[in-house]
Amino acid sequence: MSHYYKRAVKDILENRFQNLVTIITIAFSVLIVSAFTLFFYNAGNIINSWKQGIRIMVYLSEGITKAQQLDTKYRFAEIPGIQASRFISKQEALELLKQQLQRQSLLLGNLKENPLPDAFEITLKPSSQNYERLEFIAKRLENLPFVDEVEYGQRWMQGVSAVVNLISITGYAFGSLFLLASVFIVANTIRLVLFSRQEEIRIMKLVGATNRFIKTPFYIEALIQGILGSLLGLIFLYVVYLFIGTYFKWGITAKTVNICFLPYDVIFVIIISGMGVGMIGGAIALKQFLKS
Amino acid sequence: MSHYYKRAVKDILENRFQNLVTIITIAFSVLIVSAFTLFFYNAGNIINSWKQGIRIMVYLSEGITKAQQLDTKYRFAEIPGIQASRFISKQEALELLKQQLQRQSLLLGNLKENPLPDAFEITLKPSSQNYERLEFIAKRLENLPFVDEVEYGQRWMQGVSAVVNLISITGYAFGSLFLLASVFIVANTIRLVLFSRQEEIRIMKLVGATNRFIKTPFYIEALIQGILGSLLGLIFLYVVYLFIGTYFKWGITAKTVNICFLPYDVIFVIIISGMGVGMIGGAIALKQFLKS
Amino acid sequence: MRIIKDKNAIIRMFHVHKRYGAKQALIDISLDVKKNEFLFVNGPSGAGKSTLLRLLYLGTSVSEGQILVDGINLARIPQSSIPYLRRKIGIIFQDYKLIHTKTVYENVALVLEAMGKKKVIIDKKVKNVLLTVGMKSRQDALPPTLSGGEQQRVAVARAIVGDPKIILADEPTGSLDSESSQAIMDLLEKYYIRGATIIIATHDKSIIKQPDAKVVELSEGRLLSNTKI
Amino acid sequence: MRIIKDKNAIIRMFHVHKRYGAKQALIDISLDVKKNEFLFVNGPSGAGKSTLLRLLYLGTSVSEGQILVDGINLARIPQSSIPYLRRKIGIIFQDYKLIHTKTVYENVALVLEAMGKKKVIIDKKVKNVLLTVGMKSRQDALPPTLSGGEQQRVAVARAIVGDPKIILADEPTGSLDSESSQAIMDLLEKYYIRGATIIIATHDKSIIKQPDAKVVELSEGRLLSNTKI
Ligand SMILES: Nc1ncnc2c1ncn2[C@@H]1O[C@H](COP(=O)(O)OP(=O)(O)OP(=O)(O)O)[C@@H](O)[C@H]1O
Ligand SMILES: Nc1ncnc2c1ncn2[C@@H]1O[C@H](COP(=O)(O)OP(=O)(O)OP(=O)(O)O)[C@@H](O)[C@H]1O
Ligand SMILES: [Mg+2]
Ligand SMILES: [Mg+2]
Repeated sequence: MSHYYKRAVKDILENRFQNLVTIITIAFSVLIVSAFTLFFYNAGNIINSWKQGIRIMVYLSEGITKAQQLDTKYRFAEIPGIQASRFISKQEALELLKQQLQRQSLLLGNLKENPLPDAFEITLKPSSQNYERLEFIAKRLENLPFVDEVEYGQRWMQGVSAVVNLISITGYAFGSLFLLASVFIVANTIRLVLFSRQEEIRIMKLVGATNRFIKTPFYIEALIQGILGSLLGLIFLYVVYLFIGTYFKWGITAKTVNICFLPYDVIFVIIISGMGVGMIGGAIALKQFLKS
Repeated sequence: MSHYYKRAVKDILENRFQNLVTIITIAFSVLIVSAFTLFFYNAGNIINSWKQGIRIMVYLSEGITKAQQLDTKYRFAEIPGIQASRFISKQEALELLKQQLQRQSLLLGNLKENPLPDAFEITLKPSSQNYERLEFIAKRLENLPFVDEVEYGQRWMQGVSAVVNLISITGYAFGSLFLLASVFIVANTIRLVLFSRQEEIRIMKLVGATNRFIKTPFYIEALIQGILGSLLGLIFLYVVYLFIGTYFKWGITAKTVNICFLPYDVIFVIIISGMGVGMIGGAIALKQFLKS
Repeated sequence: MRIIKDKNAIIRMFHVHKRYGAKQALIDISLDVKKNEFLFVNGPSGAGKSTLLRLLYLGTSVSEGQILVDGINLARIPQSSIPYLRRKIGIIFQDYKLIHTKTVYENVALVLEAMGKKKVIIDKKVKNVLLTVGMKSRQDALPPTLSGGEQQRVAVARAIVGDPKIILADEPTGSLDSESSQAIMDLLEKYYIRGATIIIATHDKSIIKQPDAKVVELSEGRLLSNTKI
Repeated sequence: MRIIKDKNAIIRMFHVHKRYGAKQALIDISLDVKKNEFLFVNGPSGAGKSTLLRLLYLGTSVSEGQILVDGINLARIPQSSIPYLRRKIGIIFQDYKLIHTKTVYENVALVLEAMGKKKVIIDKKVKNVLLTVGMKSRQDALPPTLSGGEQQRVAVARAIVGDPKIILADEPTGSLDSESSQAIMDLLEKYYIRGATIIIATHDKSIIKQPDAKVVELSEGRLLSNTKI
């Protein structure tokens, strides 16, 4: 085995130009796919933080007791999809409203009594954060005793839902496309390199080399190329990430959007995939050339 | 010239495998870059439609005359960056507020008189839709006579500004990356193909062929490959676009987000670039091989 | 057709035909080669000499007929056993077939590496055989930097380094002056004396000097004669 | 060093040395080849015959010394003029150097296409020359499907199709039986009679039959003799 390994390393050094092209092609392919992954990973995070904002207001009937209020809160547990509930008293609600109205809050200046009801603010589990579930949950909430009215930001929800759908469909579609493209490009680059080494392979067969003897070093080569290429691509991406990160922080200081690099497990998968694609590309080409 | 063209076509047919690899590599590269362009083209459109929402409210002093109000409107023209202004009377404003408050509008039920001021809603030119300009314009508006107060959605603006910045910086960074990667991949694929045809080139030189005689068919080949590859890539993208489009429309029926395909001039530029990249990649490789 | 087993024949060809498309390269060839025979296949350009050798190492397959090599029916041999067949056969190709990107040493060593021999043994054998063909001093050169005759000598070295039972030589002296030529023929004779079976395809009758050699004549794909000189 | 012009010499070599790295392939060669001369460069394997020819078509450049070909100093020729020099020279390479992916016809036609000749003229000339070397019937074959001798005949056809002033032939009959061999030599003689200058590198003295041929002997890079047979 160490003999095969030595032959592979020697081969890489002897065919430096072709190996370099292969490694850099893998690097760029990994770069494209992982850049895309990074983008959608962060976009996904941002979208999730928006989704957390999906909430239902449950307005309680006027003049209910503390016990009835608690009773209602317990009943929420029976409805699947609800993550948490928070009680908002009528006083709190008025304060919030005044804040929201900003300038127009002077309208509320001459109120004698607070006409707002007590309410619960309900947040949903991630799996229920879509329009259909939302409507269903709202219906069930409406039927609870002591509940006067249920409100949820219909139009806003539809808008966000649309954007989220668009982004995730586009993400999956383009992601698969880019992956497909990269796999194809890498596999074909390797085929092209092997194509130019057909004669060598043919001669080796003629002097009594088994397929295994011929293939193994190529596989080891593909493995090394895959690792080096993937690492190079990821390093390149990290540099770009740092650049965007600093530029971004420098430009504005919003805490609302937090970008971060790919987690370790994703990086690991990318490197393994790089290796896999190289080996599969090599395997297809070798099979083809070893036949003739 | 027609002779060169014939040789190029013959060459393509003779080296079908390598040409196919090149064309498909170009197609995938074009696909990656143009998919990205398409994504950001549409994202850009959506962001623009958000930005159109950037507006400044100018509240007028109480009890001004119609003439003073018109005078104010004329003065807006002196401030660069303002696109349009719309007068909103106090009655209109109250109606709007009631709509916005939805459920809480019962708070306004017992108002004896409308305490809201008359106002102008001002929209900005695209070039002025950033936070710095906004603040500057607001300052100038505040100093106009008959203007009581100026309001603009500060926090909201900062949020959008952040997202817009992030998306456009990421877009430019990844766009250039993908472009770079594609150019490199295509150029190297062509170099790899020419590498395997070095011997042929060398023999042609030995029997008295000029560099021009050797190069021209390769250039024509690269041109044809570039066109075919780009078209293939764009067609592939269009299919994906249609797929996303229908899936998207089927899933929800929001009119807020309108996606559309790349405009003709961009398509034209992409095809020209595909050709260009092929030719440049070929030129570099040929120069290298013709020297030795 | 029954194949008669012959303990003494290492190669048996029965009514072999070979067509390349419409071209009839070999027509109804029947030929036995005894163990430890020295056989010349003679004939003009395009007669089918290389094709005949090619059939023996499965460089191509017959269109009709049967071939036995060392008791193995070539029509029945599984794909995976072909390398083991080829290790019994040392081949000097007419166009040398050296790997251009590997040195002379590596080209020759490849045969033994493929057999899985140990590094020290490989090193000893390769250096020894390169010395025999007079190419020891150029062992680190790449084939394209060698003269035609030098390449041919490397091809000879590669064919004999594995101590094959059978040596197939396709114009082994075509690019060599008479002196180097004689040296190569002497070398092949040495392996013959050691017990190998040698088949040489050549258009050049002047290299046929072995008194006990058998000569067959090919002409336009047909076997003409079967004579001793 | 002054170069003496000689109206009759088409090739002049003055104290030419050629080194490949440490290897001295040619040592102090001075040689004049007259217009319309028939010259054999003879010598054993590795003597430097191919190297000598290679210098004449700028396949490689001298390490020392000067060469004039048809009045052109090869050291001064601009890169862009090399193709025009090569069109004056027909070369039969020792390893044929046929393009494997082009047919026999295309390989030969290439020379004329590069010269910018018309299609009808090319067609006539190519078919004619393929007929002369006996390869007309294989004109659509790819070189790897040809026998060694057939490839060599295609190489000869390509060398003469452009009616060159000078023909350089490196072992032009190495893969050919004596009959085909003689045919090729006769062909070269025909061009000689028409006025071409012929230089043949060979290790095989038996092909030297021309009564008025000049023979020079190379040995380990040195010019030994300068004799007529
Ligand atoms: N792969 C092939 N496809 C088509 N025809 C072929 C192929 N290989 C050989 N031939 C033809 O078969 C005939 C015999 O070829 P072969 O190489 O056996 O001749 P040969 O006797 O070795 O000749 P030479 O002395 O010139 O090498 C030739 O006419 C050749 O063109
Ligand atoms: N490119 C090269 N690099 C290094 N050495 C070379 C190169 N080309 C030729 N040589 C060496 O120079 C010497 C002369 O080579 P050349 O090809 O001229 O010999 P030759 O006379 O043609 O021999 P043959 O009859 O075998 O073809 C040989 O020893 C050869 O190994
Ligand atoms: Mg042959
Ligand atoms: Mg030579």
